[in-house]
Amino acid sequence: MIETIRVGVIGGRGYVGGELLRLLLLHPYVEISCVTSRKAAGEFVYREHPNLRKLTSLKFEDVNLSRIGDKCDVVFTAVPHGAAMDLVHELYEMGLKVIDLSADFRLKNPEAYKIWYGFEHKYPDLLEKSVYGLPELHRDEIKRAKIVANPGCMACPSILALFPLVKELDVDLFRIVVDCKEGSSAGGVEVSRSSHHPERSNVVRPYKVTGHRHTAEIEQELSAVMGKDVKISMSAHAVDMVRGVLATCHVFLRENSTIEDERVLWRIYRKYFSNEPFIRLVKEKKGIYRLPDPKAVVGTNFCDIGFEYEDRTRRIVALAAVDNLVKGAAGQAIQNMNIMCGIDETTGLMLPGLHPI
Amino acid sequence: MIETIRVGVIGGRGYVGGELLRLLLLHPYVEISCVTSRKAAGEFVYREHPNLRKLTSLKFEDVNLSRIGDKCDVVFTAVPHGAAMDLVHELYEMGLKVIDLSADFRLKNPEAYKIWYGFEHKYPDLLEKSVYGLPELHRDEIKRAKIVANPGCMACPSILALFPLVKELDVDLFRIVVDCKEGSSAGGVEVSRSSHHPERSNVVRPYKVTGHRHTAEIEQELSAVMGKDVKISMSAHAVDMVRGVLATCHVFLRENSTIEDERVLWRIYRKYFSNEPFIRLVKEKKGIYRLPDPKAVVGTNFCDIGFEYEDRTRRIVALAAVDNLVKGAAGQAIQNMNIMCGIDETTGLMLPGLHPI
Amino acid sequence: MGRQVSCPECYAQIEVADDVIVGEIIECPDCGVELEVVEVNDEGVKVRVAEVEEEDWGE
Repeated sequence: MIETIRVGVIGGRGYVGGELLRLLLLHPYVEISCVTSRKAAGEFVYREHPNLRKLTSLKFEDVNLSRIGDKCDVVFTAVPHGAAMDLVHELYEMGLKVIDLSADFRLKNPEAYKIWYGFEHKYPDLLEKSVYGLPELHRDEIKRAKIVANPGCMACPSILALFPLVKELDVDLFRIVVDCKEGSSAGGVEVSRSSHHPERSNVVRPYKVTGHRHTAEIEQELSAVMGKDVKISMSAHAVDMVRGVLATCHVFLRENSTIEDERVLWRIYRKYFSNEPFIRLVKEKKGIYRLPDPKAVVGTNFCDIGFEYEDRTRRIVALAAVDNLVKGAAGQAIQNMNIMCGIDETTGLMLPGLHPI
Repeated sequence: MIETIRVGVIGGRGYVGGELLRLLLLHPYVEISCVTSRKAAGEFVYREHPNLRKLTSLKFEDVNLSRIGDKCDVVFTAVPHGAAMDLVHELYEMGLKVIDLSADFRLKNPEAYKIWYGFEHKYPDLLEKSVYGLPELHRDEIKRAKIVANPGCMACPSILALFPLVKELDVDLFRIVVDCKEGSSAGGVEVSRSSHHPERSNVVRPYKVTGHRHTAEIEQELSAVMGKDVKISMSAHAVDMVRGVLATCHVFLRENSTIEDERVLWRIYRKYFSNEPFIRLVKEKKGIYRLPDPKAVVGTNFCDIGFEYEDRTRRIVALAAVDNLVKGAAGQAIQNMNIMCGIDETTGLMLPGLHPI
Repeated sequence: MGRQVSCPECYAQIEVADDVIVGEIIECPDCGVELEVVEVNDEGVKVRVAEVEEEDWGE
């Protein structure tokens, strides 16, 4: 008999918070003990998340750590970067399992927070204790972890598309281009002129073409996999889509190295992903979904990965698509929770998306 | 007094044909003598192009070269690749000025047609006579040209974003990545499962990530500008937009070369584009349109160009946005016609787009 | 003919009205940066980039 896991969600009003609630309601062994929101305290959750009407009578509460301490075993923190730091520290001190969806515990090197996030990390010692929450790379560590730092929504697909290549092939580690296209839900629930529908529809808007923060964690994870330095050249664009990320990775073979053809790439990706429950290799000869497309993963915890090789330019194009709110955030967090609590990793997450959408 | 230019449009049913008609109706010195369509012969043009209702009573005709010979000075050929070849050859023999919107006369090297388009070119001698129809690079040759080959809709923004950089800076000519995002109108008027609305909306669909045909003309034009070989690593994606292309170009400085900061790039782009009527440099510190976005150029002949420099990766990101049907096709063709007929290049083309759209 | 000043951000040559005064804010037409006039004398006009709070505009 599997014991019920008592779960708390801090920051339930945002899109990630809402997605956590949706998935946790589907989870057979979870009881949502509390969900907090400063702005919406006292409201039914379905006021903010209409998809949950009639599925829950939960209400938002104010953050009260002692109450959370008594009622919860696991806590998800879905609050902005910087705000999560103290919260996670306190929950950790109270002996709770914490899954943080902000960036505050993703980077091992405290210096990196000054460079990429512009703040001094207050708990550098906790950075060693926290585990980067990508099960495909850190499953064993996550089992024993007290703090799991959930990956960024663009970092997750980029790392998954790239790490088999950099590990198995001799590629130019300073010429890796990651060109991302992302939906509007990644911008969060806060309103701005750029999220105003007449201005946000039909765009292909390059909003962060250099210095994107997720670069830091992609470089961290890939260097760890290879034990060598790597430089990621990342650019992000907003496109007309609500959910979804497509990372198009351009990787160049070094002068002397070569691959006969794409079967080599099949073998490499199978080696790492054939028994990964949430990775699907998508490289089709027929049909209209021949390579990964976020449309095919929206609402699911899948990461679709595809690839092509162009001998003329000695370039491998690796593509990865996720739903930024599911495998890019809430689904991944619950996958980590399952691992931390010793239950089957896929519990409550093996969901089909909608087609068409 | 400027003489009226008698114009013929062959292939008026498609989206490019329709856009030619829209713009030619706005042109003060043009008389549309005839517009042909095999499938829609006898119909009013507004049956296929509803935006032209009440603006013209023109009807589609069958292709009759002798009639076209008598009635036209300039002919636009907007028919698929391969079909244009004989047509352009005959119109040329009849002494007419021809602007071909297909790819059949873009490449100088006949061999390239076997590699990229899979057919043997029947008139290799004409390839020397035809001029690549990019005014910003070939204005003088276009003046004297009899055949102008209009650039591809993704090649145009890519070449314009890249040629100042490769000419002025020491960049790695074999690691240039061009990652394009394009609207559905580029797929043309023919219907397919992939253009079916429930399947085509909300996509970020990588449809040609290696071996894209426009690579050939981008490499041709950039090598001509530098007198050196260059290899372009191009990938194309379909996104949820009807009109528009964004080309995101990633260019790496070679080891020893450097630029202090982005002001160098301002100077380079101004050097080539400050007196170009249809190029706008877009690199803003404020507002929500800080870098090129097709949304800001839809319906116009503008190519918006922007750039950023990331010292950490020694990478220049150059971005260019066009409307694939205007500066990417019909507007460019009319700009070429103006030059060929010795009238002000901007005549009938200095149009504002719609905002919001 | 007004005087010109070079934008420190992008080297654009900006037309400045004859009656420009110290403290005035002028916007560079090319890159949109806001410039504060800090000195006006017969040799020319000096400007520096005015502080502007970085508007979060993207995802």
